[in-house]
Amino acid sequence: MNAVLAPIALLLAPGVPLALALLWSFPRLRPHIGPLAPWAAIPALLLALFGQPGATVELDWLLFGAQIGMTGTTQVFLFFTALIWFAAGIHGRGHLSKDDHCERFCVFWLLTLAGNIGLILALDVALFYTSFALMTFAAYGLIVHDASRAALRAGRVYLVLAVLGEALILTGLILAARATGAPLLPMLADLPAAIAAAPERDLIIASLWLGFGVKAGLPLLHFSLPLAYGAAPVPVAAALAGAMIKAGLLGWLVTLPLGQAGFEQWGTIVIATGLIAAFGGALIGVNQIRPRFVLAYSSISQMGMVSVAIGAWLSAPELGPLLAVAITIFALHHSLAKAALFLGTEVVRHRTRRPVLWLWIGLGIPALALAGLMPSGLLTKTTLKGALTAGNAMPEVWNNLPLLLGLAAIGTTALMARHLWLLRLEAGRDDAPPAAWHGWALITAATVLGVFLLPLWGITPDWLAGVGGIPDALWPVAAGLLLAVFAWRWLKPWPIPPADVLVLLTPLPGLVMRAGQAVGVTGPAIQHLLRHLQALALDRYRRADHWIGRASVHLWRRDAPLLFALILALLAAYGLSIG
Amino acid sequence: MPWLDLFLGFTLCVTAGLALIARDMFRAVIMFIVFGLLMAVAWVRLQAPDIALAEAAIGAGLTGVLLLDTLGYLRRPFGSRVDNPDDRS
Amino acid sequence: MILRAILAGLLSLGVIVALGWAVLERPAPVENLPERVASAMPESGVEHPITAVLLNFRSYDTLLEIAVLLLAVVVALALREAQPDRPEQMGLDNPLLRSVMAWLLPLILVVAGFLLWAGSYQPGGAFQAGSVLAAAGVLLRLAGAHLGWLDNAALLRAGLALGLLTFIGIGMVVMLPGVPFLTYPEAHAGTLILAIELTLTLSIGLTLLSLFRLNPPYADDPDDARTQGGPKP
Amino acid sequence: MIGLWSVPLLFALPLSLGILSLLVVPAWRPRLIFIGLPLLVAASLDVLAGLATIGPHVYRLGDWAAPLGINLVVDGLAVGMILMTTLVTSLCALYAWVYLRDHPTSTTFFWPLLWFLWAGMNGIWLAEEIFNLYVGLEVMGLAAVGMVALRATPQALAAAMRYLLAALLGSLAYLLGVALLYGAYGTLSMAGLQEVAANNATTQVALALIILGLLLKTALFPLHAWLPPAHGGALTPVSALLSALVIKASFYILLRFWLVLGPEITPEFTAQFLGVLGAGAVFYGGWMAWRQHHLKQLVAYSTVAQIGYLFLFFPLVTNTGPEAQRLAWDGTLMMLIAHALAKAALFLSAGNLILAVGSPQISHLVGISRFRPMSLFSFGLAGVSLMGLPPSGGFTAKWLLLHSAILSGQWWWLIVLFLGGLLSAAYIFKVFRMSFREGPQIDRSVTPPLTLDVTALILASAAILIGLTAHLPLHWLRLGSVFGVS
Amino acid sequence: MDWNSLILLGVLATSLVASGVIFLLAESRLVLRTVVNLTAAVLKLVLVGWIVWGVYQAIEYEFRFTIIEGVDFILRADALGIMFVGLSSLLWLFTTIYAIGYLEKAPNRSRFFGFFSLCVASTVGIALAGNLFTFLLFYELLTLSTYPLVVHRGTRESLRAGQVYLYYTLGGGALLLFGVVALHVLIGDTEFVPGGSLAGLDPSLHPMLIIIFLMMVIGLGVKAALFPLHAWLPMAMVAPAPVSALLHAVAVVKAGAFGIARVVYDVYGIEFAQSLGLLMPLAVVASITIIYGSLRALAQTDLKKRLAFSTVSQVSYIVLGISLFGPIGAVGGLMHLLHQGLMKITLFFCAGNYAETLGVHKISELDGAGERMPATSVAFTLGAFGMIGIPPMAGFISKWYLGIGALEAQMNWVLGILILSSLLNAAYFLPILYRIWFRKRDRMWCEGKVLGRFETQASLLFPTLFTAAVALAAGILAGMPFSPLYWAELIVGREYLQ
Amino acid sequence: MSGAISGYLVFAWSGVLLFGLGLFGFIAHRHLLRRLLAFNIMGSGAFLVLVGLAQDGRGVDPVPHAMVITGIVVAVASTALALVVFRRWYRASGRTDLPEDT
Repeated sequence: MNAVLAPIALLLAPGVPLALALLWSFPRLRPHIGPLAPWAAIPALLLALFGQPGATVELDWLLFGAQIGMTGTTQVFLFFTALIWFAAGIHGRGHLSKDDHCERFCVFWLLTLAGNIGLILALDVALFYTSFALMTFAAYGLIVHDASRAALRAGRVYLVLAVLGEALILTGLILAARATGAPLLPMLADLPAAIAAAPERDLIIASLWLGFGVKAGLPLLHFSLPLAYGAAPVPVAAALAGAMIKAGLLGWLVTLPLGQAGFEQWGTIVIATGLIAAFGGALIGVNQIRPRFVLAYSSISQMGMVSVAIGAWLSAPELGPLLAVAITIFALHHSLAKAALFLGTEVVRHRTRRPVLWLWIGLGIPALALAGLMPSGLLTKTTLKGALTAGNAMPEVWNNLPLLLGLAAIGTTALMARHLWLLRLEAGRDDAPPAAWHGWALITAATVLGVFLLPLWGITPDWLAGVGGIPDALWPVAAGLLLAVFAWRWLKPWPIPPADVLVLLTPLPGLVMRAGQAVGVTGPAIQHLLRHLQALALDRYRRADHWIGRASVHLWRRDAPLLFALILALLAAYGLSIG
Repeated sequence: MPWLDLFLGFTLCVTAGLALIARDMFRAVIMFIVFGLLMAVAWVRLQAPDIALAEAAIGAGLTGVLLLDTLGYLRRPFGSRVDNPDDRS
Repeated sequence: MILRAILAGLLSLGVIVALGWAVLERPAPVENLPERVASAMPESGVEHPITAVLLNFRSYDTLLEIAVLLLAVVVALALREAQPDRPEQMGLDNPLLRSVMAWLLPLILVVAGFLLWAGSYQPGGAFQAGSVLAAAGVLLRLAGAHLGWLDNAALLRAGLALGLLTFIGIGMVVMLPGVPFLTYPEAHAGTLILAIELTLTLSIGLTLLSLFRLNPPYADDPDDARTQGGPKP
Repeated sequence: MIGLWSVPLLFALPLSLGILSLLVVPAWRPRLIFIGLPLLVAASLDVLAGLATIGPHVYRLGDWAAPLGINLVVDGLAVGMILMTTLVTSLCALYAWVYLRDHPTSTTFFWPLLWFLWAGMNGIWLAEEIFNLYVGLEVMGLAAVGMVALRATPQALAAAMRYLLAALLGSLAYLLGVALLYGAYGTLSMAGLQEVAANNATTQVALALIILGLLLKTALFPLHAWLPPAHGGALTPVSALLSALVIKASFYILLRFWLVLGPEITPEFTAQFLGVLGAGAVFYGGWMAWRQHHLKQLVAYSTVAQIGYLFLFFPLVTNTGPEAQRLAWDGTLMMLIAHALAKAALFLSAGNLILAVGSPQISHLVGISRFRPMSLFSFGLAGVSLMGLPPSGGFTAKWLLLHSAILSGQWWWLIVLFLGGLLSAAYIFKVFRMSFREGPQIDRSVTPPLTLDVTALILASAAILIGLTAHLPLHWLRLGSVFGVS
Repeated sequence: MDWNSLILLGVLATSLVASGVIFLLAESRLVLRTVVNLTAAVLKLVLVGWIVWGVYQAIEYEFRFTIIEGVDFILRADALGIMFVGLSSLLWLFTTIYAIGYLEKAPNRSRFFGFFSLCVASTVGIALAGNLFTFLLFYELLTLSTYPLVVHRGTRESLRAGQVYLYYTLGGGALLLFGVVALHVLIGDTEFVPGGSLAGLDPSLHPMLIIIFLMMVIGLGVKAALFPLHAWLPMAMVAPAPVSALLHAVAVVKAGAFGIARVVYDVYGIEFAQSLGLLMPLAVVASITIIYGSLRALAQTDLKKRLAFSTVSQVSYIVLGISLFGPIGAVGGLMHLLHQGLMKITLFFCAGNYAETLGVHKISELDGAGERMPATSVAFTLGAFGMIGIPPMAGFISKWYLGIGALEAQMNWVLGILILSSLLNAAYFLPILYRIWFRKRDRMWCEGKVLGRFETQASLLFPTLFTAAVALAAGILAGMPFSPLYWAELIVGREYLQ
Repeated sequence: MSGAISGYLVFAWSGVLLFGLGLFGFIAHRHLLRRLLAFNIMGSGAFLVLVGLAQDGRGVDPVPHAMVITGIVVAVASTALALVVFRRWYRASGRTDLPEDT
């Protein structure tokens, strides 16, 4: 791609969906935009495939003066993001054209897409944050799309967390931006160094880590994910789990002071949380009773593993290049596989006359990939392991990280097994749009083949090591399968609700819920009670507000002149006494 | 002749006082006319015959007549009042 | 009432004390106005200093004073028109008084003329003469005499206005040579003042008489008030 | 010689017209204004021209010098008052010309009274002589009483009677003060007094009497009781004239006395006392105005309040610096003029509103803003000036007074100005509130003739404009006073 | 007197004359009134555009005449003033169009539009005032011209609101007056000079200056609805929607905030104010107001009331920005003057549209309004996002600058306030959006008016959409010349380089 | 001091007393006629003070004489006016005092 085309392509990638969204404002054009929506990701995809990293476009007029461009890493992100959106879009054409709220869905889809692509391409903080916010808030519209009670609840939780996350990110970004040389036009590239030098660096890191962690499923901030994945339409869930969760990761990658010395403690914290997520996600996930929840916890678990890599990067800056490659591959691998799995959950429900075997092979591929047995999975694991063990750079305590990751992989396998098992129960339940499987097929193929495109972006993984890693990869899978096979008969899932921590976070409703469950009262009664409590609190608040309002108005209405006169007298008397 | 003047001044004050405190309005007006005449005398004593003339004609005479006339008006049998009568006086 | 009297007493006592103090402490005056009057007398056109002061040196005050008198009449006229009376029915209608009046009237007129004429060199003048005239009018009225010409509103008002108009007119006319208002030329001062006095006497007399006449009569009955009331719109 | 004719015309012409209007038939009485007004306006302007060309000067009536004859003083203050009177009275006369058409013929006696009143006022503005001032006060006062009585309703008569008694008492007190001054100094001329007067008991007592008398005539709190019935109950143009101009005359005399005798003789105590009375007037008048139910009574009490501001002059000029004194002088005169214009406008527009709804009750003004926006607008403009809100004469005056108060370190007057403004706002907006209220709609509202609205509007606009161009009048007003040099 | 001074008068006169003409027009002259209104508004916009260009090229515009000795009436167009003028004249046009539609069948329109124009005239006067005296003049005029608008409906409630409004504003105005006079006593005519004119005064006067500052800021704070002085604003909500829009976005609260900017920058001078220690308390008060307003807004169930408390909160951003010692915070504050105006007027227009078209006043009645009125709801959404500070809306740009400015000024806690305020804003705006877009309509709307081909009358819809678009553009295109950001930087450049 | 001179002063003193008496009457009475009487007495007092004080020590002075004549005329005019108003008031209301005074 030459110098003329590159900027145009860069602009088109986020611009096309955005332009379509804007065109949607014209009621007459709306019917035509729905069918076009899935294809809106194509410019981005083409850019990811054929673009060269390094090209930048400066948009002085935008915000404080924005800049977009690509680096090697972001190009990979762009690739899988665009691909997933494209595939999900094709899969979800039904939602985009036939649904009750298809028009609304369409515009949210386009906006979320634009935001997602925008944040990947953004080189400056403002545009990055803008796109991030656009994606976050537009995605809400997608999550609550079917307006079911579950969707609305998921949406509410998602929104609360998203707002908190945005606030944290803004805090971090402002603080970080101020530390850079150009606080009003901060570039993402300048952030790490600036953060490292900033006096409030811990605050910045904490804000950013937690803020992006909301997206990336950080433990204790993760609970919007299962709810959202469970309630959103499938293509949306695929995009959420495949593409948008990686936005959080990308956020970490571009803002955290990776590669800067002196963040060992942070490394430890991040690794530790990562491990908690990896194991916790697996443990909770296998107890879920719906495939999508299982997948959601799997995502949390997987993101935990990436967190470990990030933590390692913080702990051992010199591992940076290797870890960067590993994380990129991991992201590519996980997103494609996860997207395929999500789309699969709907494909499998089709009452179809297609050969069942092929379907199950197709469904198994991404599961296997995640478990680490497909090329991408293998490569991911070996690269990561290689990076972590390279040159003994990691601190002593983390010597057993590969092993821990291996143990986590057991969990992954178990989760996949659980997923497939649960999927079996749902198979062939109802109708689905006939073309839905196109998208699924595309993404499944990409799961297998995507990893081989890596050289296109200048990443040349050690293929041989990947092959060599097969034995290492096998044992967790085997262990996991064994566990699954033996356990599923007598393992009765714990009743862990999908929004686990949320329930714990609000002790009173949680206790009520438990108590209710203990005595057999469930569902509506508890909901009712919760509503009542909420209403009571709100009422108290309103009443307090009312009294404050009345008091202040009363005070000032009755005695305003006297009060003002008093102020005046005091000020004047004092003034003249001193002057 | 300060004694004459003093006496005159004293009488002036007395008549004025009587005019003011007389219970009967008619008597008060009469006292006032007397006062006016005494004033005329006083003006003569002050070597101001012009004022004396004026006082006698206007101050005592005309004012007195006006007052008396009004007094008569107050005592007349009422033909009509424009507004509702109020018996206090 | 008692309280009011006490308050009034205290207040007047205070005023008396203050005044007494002021009278006691009064400084000796610096300015000697009588001397100035005396020295300006030859230019005044009259020989009696008070007349000179009233109608020449301080004639402006007198002018305004006549206006005050006239004002009282205007108000009386206005009120009479606003609260119309029936034509007057006043008078004691006493034959004795009438016959006395027949004697007295020429005498009064003579006295008035004398006072007026004397005013230029000895005590007397327009006011005194005017009030004597008015007294005559009052007596006539008390006697029940019907002065028909006084009922002629236009004539009456002309008479009322005459004095002040003449006064102002002369004051203005004398300005023609380019001197201030009311500057009588020395040569004609006496004549002018006499003219003014003459008209003033008439006007003052009429004014005072009008004040007397314009008061509501002793008795009127509502029917009359309604039928013969003043010119209502 | 400029002003040779115009100065005496200022009082002689109204007097002559007053007499003439007695002589003509009632229908013709109002029409004399079309002779009188142009001439008087011309005369006033000529006097102003005289002031501008030859500066402050003295007009010697009868060509007699001061202590013997009576002089008229043509300085900035006098000319300012004359112009103000000409403006206000002309407009009130135009207003009355239309307003009185629907009234009984007896009210045509308004015209002679008006001319006499005008003559009296012009006489006072020009007077340089303390006894002459007395006669002028009487002319003006009796004319004013007559005007109040003009309606001849029992209320009007009672108000007139009360007014008359107050005026007479005030005049007598003043006359006694004059007597004491003449007895002590042998001169009646202010210029002469200025030369010879000394600070002694006689002067003090005389001044006290004069001040008391004039306070009574100015209706300063607590001597104000006669004012609200008189001003509130009279015919509308009469109320306007009385509130705008007549009470100013006695204050003007006080001011003149202060100029002559004040700086050296007025003790600090008296000055502060007058200020406190002024403050009392501001509070009490404002409070009472706010409590009124009759529109014109409200406006009348507003006058009681506004008079109070004028008396802040005395504490602000006594024993304060020259700058503070100059500011106080400017502020007081501005207040005087602005109040005259605004109050006249306020009364006239209140009259229009009353005409429109046919009731003097404020509560009957509900929804009137829809029908009589222009009357209300004039009312509002005038109200702005009374409240001391910019841009208006009232504001400029307040500004200057504040300036002076701060400069002289007497911060307590700030509170007076502050609360006074708020109280004025309270009563002005009381009317507005009612007029904006959308109640049971009045189905008919009389439309007063346009002239009535226009005259009120002109006066109100003048009250606003004078604030915007204040430096010109203030410059003229300082001519010939002790502040003229600044 | 040259053209440059006459054009200032022209800007003022367009609305003053319009106001006068409208007052004189009979109630029934609908067409003529509309023509006068719109002509004046457009004409003013053209003149303002001309001046903006001139100010950009650093041409001096000044008009002055003497009122009383030592006190001049000065109109002057500087960058700060012209920014405010630009805002008010632009929004005037749209509010006028909106109001014409809004009050289509209402009574007393002559009065309404007359005072409306007068109100704008006073706002323009405030903006163009070249010294404190002139500022005060128009500041009080604004009080007077808005009162009839507040009580326009003539109900008990609105009259009461008007009363409270008056108590506050007149009291505050009086305090301001005293402050101004006191300053006059100290230094004479106080012209607005970049960098202030007080720094050179004798240090012994400094306590006095602090008192004067307090007086003026309390006086101005009433209109700017700073914390203890804000209660009138939510009450004034009873006024018709265009009035609320005007009060909240352009005229009254902005006049207060603008006044504070003038006092801090052009009378005291930011450095001098800082050295007197005045900025910190101001920032604290502003912060308290921000949080307090948001907390109160959270409890409101009435849409306009919630918006009103939101204004209380948002206007203090401006004050906060002013009180941050440093150019970036200043840019943020000044920029927010425009941003808040655009966003808040959009929100009020929307609230008016809902009320007028659907008869909806309570938030709980908004369920499903998005489907019925998508365009209005989009505008509302944009406005709400802007208020929260979600990029790329204008509010984000302000917030960013304020945040950086706070850090530059070593006041890191302000950042916390900003974030907290954003969260609270989200907490009270997002539920509304949720109801509008995602809840099912559960009641019949009383559709009051016969509508045209759009979801509501065109005259209600298009101003709304336009202001929303401008608010959006102000954020997205912040980097363009003549954007609010650009202009704020121009101002600060000129103020700080002194 | 000659007798004549002190005689002037005697009248001035009488004037003071008369003024005080009149003032008392003016305030204490409510009957309007009495108040008018009191007013006239006060006026006379004031005139006495004027002339008496002016002539004390200086001899006859025509200026105050003229003033007093003016004053008397003004007083009678005022009295007459007051009587006119009073009689109209009485006719209208039947009262001899003012309503607010009770």
